[in-house]
Amino acid sequence: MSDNKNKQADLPRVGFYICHCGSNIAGTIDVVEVSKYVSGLPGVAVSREYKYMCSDPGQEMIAQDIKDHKLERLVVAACSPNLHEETFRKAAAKGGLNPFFFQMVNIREHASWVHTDKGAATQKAMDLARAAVARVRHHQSLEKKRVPVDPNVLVVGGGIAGIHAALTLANAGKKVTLVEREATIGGHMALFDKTFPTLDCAACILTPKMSAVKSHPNIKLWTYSEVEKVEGYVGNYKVKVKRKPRYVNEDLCVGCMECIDACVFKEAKFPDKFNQGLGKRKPVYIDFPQATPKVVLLDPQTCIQLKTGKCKKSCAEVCDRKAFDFEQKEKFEEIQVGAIVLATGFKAYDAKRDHQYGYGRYPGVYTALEIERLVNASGPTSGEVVLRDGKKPKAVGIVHCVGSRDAKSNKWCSRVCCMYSLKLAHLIKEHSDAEVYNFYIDMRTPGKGYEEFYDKLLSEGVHFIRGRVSDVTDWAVTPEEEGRLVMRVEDTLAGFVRRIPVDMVVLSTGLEPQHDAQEVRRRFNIGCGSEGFFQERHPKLAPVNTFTDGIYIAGACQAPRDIPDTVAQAGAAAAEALALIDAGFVELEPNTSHVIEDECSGCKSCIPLCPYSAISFEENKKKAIINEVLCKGCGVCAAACPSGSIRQNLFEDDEIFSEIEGVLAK
Amino acid sequence: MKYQYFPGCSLKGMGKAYEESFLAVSRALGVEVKELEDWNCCGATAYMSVDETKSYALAGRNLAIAERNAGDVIAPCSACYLVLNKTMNGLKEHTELNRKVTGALKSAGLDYKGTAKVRHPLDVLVNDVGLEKIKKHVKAPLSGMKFAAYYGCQVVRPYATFDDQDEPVTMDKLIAAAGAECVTWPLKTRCCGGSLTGTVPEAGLRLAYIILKEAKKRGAQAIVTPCPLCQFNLDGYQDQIAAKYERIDMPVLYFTQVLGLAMGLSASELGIKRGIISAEAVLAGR
Amino acid sequence: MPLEQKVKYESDCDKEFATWVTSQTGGENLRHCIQCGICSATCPLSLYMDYTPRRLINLAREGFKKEVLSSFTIWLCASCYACRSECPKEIKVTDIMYMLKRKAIEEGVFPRRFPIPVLAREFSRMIFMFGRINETLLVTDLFLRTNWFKFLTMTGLGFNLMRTGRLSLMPDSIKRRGELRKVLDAIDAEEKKEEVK
Amino acid sequence: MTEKFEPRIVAFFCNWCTYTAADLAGVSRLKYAPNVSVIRVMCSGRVDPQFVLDAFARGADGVLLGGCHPGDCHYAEGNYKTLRRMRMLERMLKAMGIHDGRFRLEWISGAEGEKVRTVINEMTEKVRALGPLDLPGKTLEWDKELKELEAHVNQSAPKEEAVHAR
Repeated sequence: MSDNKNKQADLPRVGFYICHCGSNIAGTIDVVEVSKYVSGLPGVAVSREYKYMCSDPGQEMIAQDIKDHKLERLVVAACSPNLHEETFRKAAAKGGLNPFFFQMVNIREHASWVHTDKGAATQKAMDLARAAVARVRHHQSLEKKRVPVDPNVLVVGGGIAGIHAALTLANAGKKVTLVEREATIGGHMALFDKTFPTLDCAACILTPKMSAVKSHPNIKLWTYSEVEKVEGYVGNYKVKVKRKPRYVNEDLCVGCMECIDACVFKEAKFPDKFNQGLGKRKPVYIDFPQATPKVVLLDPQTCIQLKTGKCKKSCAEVCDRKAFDFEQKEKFEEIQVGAIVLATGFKAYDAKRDHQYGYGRYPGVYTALEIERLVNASGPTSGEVVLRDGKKPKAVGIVHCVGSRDAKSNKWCSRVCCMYSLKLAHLIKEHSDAEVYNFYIDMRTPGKGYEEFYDKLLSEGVHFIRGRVSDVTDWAVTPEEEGRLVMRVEDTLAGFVRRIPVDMVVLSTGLEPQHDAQEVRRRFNIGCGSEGFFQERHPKLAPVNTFTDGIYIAGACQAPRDIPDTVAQAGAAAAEALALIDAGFVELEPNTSHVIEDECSGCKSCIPLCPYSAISFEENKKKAIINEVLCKGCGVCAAACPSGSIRQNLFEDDEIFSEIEGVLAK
Repeated sequence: MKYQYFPGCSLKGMGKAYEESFLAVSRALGVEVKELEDWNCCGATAYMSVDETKSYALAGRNLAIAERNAGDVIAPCSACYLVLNKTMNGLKEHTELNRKVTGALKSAGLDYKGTAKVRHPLDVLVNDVGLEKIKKHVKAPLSGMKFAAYYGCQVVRPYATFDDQDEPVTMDKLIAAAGAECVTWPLKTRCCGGSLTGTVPEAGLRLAYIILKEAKKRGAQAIVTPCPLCQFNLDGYQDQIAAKYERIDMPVLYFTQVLGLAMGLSASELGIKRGIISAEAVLAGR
Repeated sequence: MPLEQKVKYESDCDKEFATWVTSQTGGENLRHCIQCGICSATCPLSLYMDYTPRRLINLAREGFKKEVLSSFTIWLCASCYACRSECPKEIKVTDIMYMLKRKAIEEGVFPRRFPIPVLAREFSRMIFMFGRINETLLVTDLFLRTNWFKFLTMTGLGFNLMRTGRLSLMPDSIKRRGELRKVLDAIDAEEKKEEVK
Repeated sequence: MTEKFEPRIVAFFCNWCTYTAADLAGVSRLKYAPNVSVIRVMCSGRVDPQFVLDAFARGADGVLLGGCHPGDCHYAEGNYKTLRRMRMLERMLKAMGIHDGRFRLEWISGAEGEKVRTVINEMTEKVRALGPLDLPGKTLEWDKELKELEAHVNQSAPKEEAVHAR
């Protein structure tokens, strides 16, 4: 005991604060007991518990105590440091303490919320608090580094999210590069005829925004391009972009499309990807009349000249702008940006995976995106709802939740299918006067005007049958079913199984992550949730941020969402990027490593370990040296240094050793 | 205050006590009521099941007759109140129906314009006469008595213009004015099964039993109602209910009887004796 | 209950049935139903029904006319209007029940010895004759037509009513019966005219 | 003495994946054994094998190390370095008589809150079954043996040599 007291005299004075978080912590952990226990630990000058530590009075109390009790270190036991570490660092600074003389103890996410045994949870909280008190003694006074932010922005993906984010940023005077993989921007929205629930024409609201992108002096539009590599850190990213060859000089082509007429193929005979394969195109093509940029391109798979080099090249001949360049190669360009907005969108579920619905087997079975093209006035049938054989369907069945809410494919609700199914039901009825059946599991219409839209559809006499269709077959039992597609379903509201013969089946396919979402997220060093969508920093409070600062996400790449939500999110992502840029600098966490020169033996074992090439060897001194601007603070070198001469700020060896000792002490 | 009075078949038959007490209370309060000349059955709920247009015409005849004279029409029977109002609403909303019905009425020399106003005595007593005036007439307050105010379905649903559909209060106020207390209960407007007891007794009796049992459980000495069908159903079948479930012995009074007693009118004037379950023992205790 | 046909074919449906319902007064909102079931929950009689009101609305909307018209449900409705006042889509369920009862009588598909349709018909017959209803006579008549045995169990009630002076065995009648009949006949004539059209 | 043995396990979780996953487990209110105390590091690559040894030496019955899945490291490849180091460490621990199940390396991504629960529960059960490790107790014994040996040597050896040895 006397030994303890002696020690206490030389130890820095620690203030300990434990938060009730209402009942979130105090409901499981006896905070009073923990506070009492910690007050008896060596060096602890103040120990308090409080209802909400993060509240203004809570922070004020800490700042005041620092002054009143001449505290030299601060420990707060509350929620995750990911949530409130910054808050309490500020409180420390307010009290006149270096903000890094602080350690946070996570007793909510890591204890009170995950344990039921109150005694054990309280004991664990004491262990963690003791460890923090032991660790914080070794903390050093540190300063955050300020790094300037490059004001240029990269937007990846030219769907409605990318378009909106790019325009918002450009309108704020920032230089934006918009990179799109396809030959035109517009994304999925460009495929739609109408948008729910207002039924305004998608092209009418989208194409003005597309041309605004093209003509905006602050936007550089790179279509048919992909991001290859991303290096650097927040405020200072170096991005390499691959620009695929169109075999047409983008600057020369004016989009007159005379080359398409002139192509040696007199008839369009290759499946038109943009029209979901329902229409045909030539080797020289443009996706749709309002494609942006309005520039044709050649398909190397079907163009005779590109395949064999033996074509009349009538396309090039007819071009008075001499825009054709059959020798064009892919090229790479590098740009510097401060922030990146990822808006890479989604992929529609592959309906072939659900064999029971016969997609690809029965010509009468369509995906929702195909129907979008079919009902579109500029689509392959000019808006007429006809089957592949040209006949008009008398009855149409729309199956909701294909590839959604299904443990065999995707567990999640794709969120937009109910609404777009309603929209398609309306359009099909309008264009064909067919009897329309909707097969749904739950009708989900949360959104402004959405429930009203559902009500409108109900009144239009569309059938709503609650039940998941078991199969679509051509097995006829009654004369009425002969030659048609029969859908079997339990009408769970009527209470019996029904067989419903139709001529057209529409599969409302769900939304999935893009096929290369995993590669993309690695390229940008962000995370994905288990379902494969990009992971936001916080589901509620940081929905467009990622765990990598300076990289923001918007739209359906983060989760399935509809146009209004996507646009709102794109605006939010743009605003976050603007906030970063307009601050002019970023403060970096001072968790970088440095070499204690005297102790370095010059073994060079650290140098190849650094993923950022931040460590170099000073030949004249025969010592390693770390460039702190390049260092990102992983600490790999510190762990590897045989002589222990590399120290990582905030994670020094003696800090961690004392934490281990503290957590295990009895 | 002058009103026309549409008694309906029930108030002339099994609901005699309602007519007696309603007229007696009106008289005592100085409310002049004149029985509608040559009224016919309103059609009630049953006619609607047979012929819709005709059921509108039946009620339409009564309304056309009423329109000839001044004064709102008081319809104390819930079914009549509902049907007459429903007719007026229906003829206003549906032009084709209106054409057919007014045409048919015209062929018999009846002119329907849709100007009549059909009201319930609860409405008239609370809103026209007023609680203050009624309190002044209370000479023998029913202090210490506890009633369950049971409105039934059709007074408040679906045309509740003068009271709330789920939690009506007008009758509670009148009972309070009479000096008695009302139990709080959630079954004020739950169906008593009246239209079914005669035809599907297993359903009808059960619904009536639910009402009676709950009223008793809540400490009510009697149920008070503004509906002749409810009164008959709850009062008349207690023997059958006793045979099937348990004996409740709960008198069922009209709210006009309760008011009348408080105003010092005689039991015979108010038809108190017409209850199958006698209320005398309960009332003697006051 | 007899074993129901398990699978229903679209040929079992009457495609026009829902349209017919919505064309009738009170049926306008049928299609707006979101099958929430509050009608069944609030209905004091739903537990006696073969189809709950919610299910009946769904069947009607999907065109299962036979099931709807031959159901007990429509005859068990006591017209308490609870469903109608609770319905979030303002569907006039009670009016739809009336409409379906009328249709069932018209098509002769109601349950034969079930007393309610009989009562309804006797009721209208009595009005046509006298212009007013005598409850005693109506009930007596009803039991004799459907289940005279049950009538005997009711004699106790009859005695009680007699004792309290609430029983009258004389039919009440309006004065101008001709006027009323004229009105009703005029409607018959009008409806015939429509049928011819 | 019949009291159930409660193992004490120290965990090192990388900030970006596993620590986040543990936060997610908390937010999702998943319930798991309270035997594991987490020490946060920026990258699993920061974990010096000495940390693990130190934890055992100070009385831990088990040590858990959590990092991002291979290929997902926030610092590009820190977890590969972890993997290499820990394979070596495992061999060393084995040689010291520290059983397989007492040290565990797991890749848990930020989205795998469920995995945090499973791993912690499994490991707690396994270590519980293995019983206390009590390396500090063993160390004391070894120290005692060493001292005895030393004393023995001191007694028998010439004095100046012993002084030199000290």
